[in-house]
Amino acid sequence: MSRFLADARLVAAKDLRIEARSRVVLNQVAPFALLVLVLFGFALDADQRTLRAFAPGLFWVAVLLCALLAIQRSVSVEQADGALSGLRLSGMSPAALFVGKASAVFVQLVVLEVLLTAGIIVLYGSEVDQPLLVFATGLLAAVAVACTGTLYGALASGLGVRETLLPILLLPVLAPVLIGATRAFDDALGSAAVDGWSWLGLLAVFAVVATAGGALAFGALVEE
Amino acid sequence: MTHLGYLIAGWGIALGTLGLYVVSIIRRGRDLARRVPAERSRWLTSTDDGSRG
Amino acid sequence: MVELNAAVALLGRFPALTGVDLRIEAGETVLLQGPNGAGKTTLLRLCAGLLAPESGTVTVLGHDLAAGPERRAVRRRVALLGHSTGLYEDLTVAENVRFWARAGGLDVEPSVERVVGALQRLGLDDGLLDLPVHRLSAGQRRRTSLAALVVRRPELWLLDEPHAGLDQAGRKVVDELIGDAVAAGGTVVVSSHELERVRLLSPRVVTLAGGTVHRDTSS
Amino acid sequence: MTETMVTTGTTTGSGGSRVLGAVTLLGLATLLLFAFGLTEPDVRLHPTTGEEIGQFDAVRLLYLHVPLAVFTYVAFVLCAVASAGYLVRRTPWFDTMAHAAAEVGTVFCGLVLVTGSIWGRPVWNTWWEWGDVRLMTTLVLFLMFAGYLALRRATVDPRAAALRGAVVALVAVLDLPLVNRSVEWWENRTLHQKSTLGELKIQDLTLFTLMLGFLVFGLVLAWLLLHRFRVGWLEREDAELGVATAIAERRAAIDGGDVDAAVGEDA
Repeated sequence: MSRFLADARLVAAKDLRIEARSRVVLNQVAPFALLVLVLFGFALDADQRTLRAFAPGLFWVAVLLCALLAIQRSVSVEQADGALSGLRLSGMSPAALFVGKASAVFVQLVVLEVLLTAGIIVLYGSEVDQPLLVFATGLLAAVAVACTGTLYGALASGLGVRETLLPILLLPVLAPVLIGATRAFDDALGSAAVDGWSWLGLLAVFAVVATAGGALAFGALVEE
Repeated sequence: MTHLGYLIAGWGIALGTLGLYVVSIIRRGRDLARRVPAERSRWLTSTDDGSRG
Repeated sequence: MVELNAAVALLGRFPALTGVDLRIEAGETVLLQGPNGAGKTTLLRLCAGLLAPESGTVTVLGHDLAAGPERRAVRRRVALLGHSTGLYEDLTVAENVRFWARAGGLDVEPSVERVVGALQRLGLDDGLLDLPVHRLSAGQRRRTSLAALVVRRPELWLLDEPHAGLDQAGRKVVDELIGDAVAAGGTVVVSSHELERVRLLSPRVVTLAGGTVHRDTSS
Repeated sequence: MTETMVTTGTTTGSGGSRVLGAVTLLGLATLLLFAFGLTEPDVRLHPTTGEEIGQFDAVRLLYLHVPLAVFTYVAFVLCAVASAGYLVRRTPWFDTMAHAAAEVGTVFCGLVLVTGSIWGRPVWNTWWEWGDVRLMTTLVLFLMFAGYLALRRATVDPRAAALRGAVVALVAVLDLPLVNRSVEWWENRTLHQKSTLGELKIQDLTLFTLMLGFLVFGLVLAWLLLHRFRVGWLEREDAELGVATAIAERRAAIDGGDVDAAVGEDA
């Protein structure tokens, strides 16, 4: 077990260190996230009231788009120069590898979510009524997206059409996360009268299944 | 009969698509069956248990 | 140590190995040669447990590689130096060597001395330690990859053209490294196009062609 | 028996499958007769105003739509079961079955969406009803299996395709209850079934026609699965033969002189 955690930490720390050096997510994906918020503003041709009403949905669509880029980056780090062969050759437990990769994506997603939250507050004039609900939703959804994305990144890895295949594979699977997180934010930001906390249950189930199932399935995929 | 256009469109599209799909499957099967010797088509022999490979 | 019987391996649908029979004893050094596309790289990857044999049997270090868990077990015990260097561009030389040592099963973080020692073994001075890999030349990268393997002390070495891209001094370092590995009781399989150099290392030369063993001489 | 032997080796048909095909076609003709000729349109009187209400002749689309929808789910569950079987046993039979079920299921699923939309226009007065649980679930399912087929097509290595496909199919089916639940909570204004089938004046003949629809489309599914499975099996055999040929060709093409020249050795 300690071996497992040590391996997972090793991989996560490695990915985060690479990000700290290359700043791909920070310098490219984060500005893209803000750009998406601005584009929604243009497209809806809206005053702040409309934007505020739609803010939860726009927020989570922006998160999913950024997550796609972060996952592509996480896969391409391993594809460059045969590192994936190296990781397979290391004999490291695939589940530890999965947890490590997913954790690194998770950390990056949380940073992006913080940035986007600031974005909707400033640009759309949203107000956070329930900070705790926003916090819990953000964490659970990030776990769900990071785990599913890491698994699907591995599924599409090594294919010439990875960039185009990943969205069509991943986004439909994440539909419940989008709906659940949007509804929870509707409550937390006060844009619709729903019970946001009950949606957290759905997100939690998704996150648990994605973590356990991902760790199991990742093993089978890396073995191939 | 009311809604005749909808009825024709619905049944027509469904049966038409299925028909085309059936034709494509039969065609693919013919092409392949010509290339693969009959003794490797397992549904033609009753003794093969299909666990080959 | 390594035993292949009529081993066939596919890349996609292409039969890269068309039936290989080969037996390598523990402590032996074997040189692989053959024209481009003969299957040398695939043979090394197969022995490393990265590929499943399509048919035939492959036994490495007592593991029958037909089964997935066995392939995984064998991967920990071998070192494969491939064409691609397997280094992270944005990490430094020291970070790469440490990461691969830990990933390869070393329980503790290798000491700085051990990393420096491995790099010095390969003729890299410690001024390079904190340089990111993308600043290195091709030859320096290859030496770094080798250093990452050296730190792990594997039982079976599979070296795919280790001399390629190195200067004369570098090639000599590789030869010495192979000598050391053999002296330490390791088994080494090296593929190379450098016939003269290869002959000096071991009497056993296996020539591959068309995905099979064309000639196996121990002269 | 002798008849089938004459034609073997040239089609995916067999004696049994031809009988199945003939029965299916006969059933389809009977279904059309009942759906369009013998059953009545759905007309009821409004309890208070006495107006004529109901689906009128649009109800005849349900004899097609409902069985297709049910067998879409049957096909996808079959695909998931076969995929799980593949992950456990790793035999080509399971993989071929999973691939066949996914492809047939995706065709069915697409038709469910199209026929549903065509039926919804006159009855619900909209092509697309966002709040409907089954509609949305079916759409997400369709997209997931479209991705499954795209992934399989993009993967060259058959073993990798089988493994990755199996994972995607299992994830899709496991995800389904979550999709369903989330859409259901999302908008609690489902129009489906209770407001349609439940209200229908289910006469004996209507019910019989619907059951006939289930039987006929069950046969259609069986025929398609059978033949698509055989196509998949032949594809695999063909690929194996191709590999065997390629191995023989490679080995035959080895030229000692060329090899020596390439490695720089004197013969």
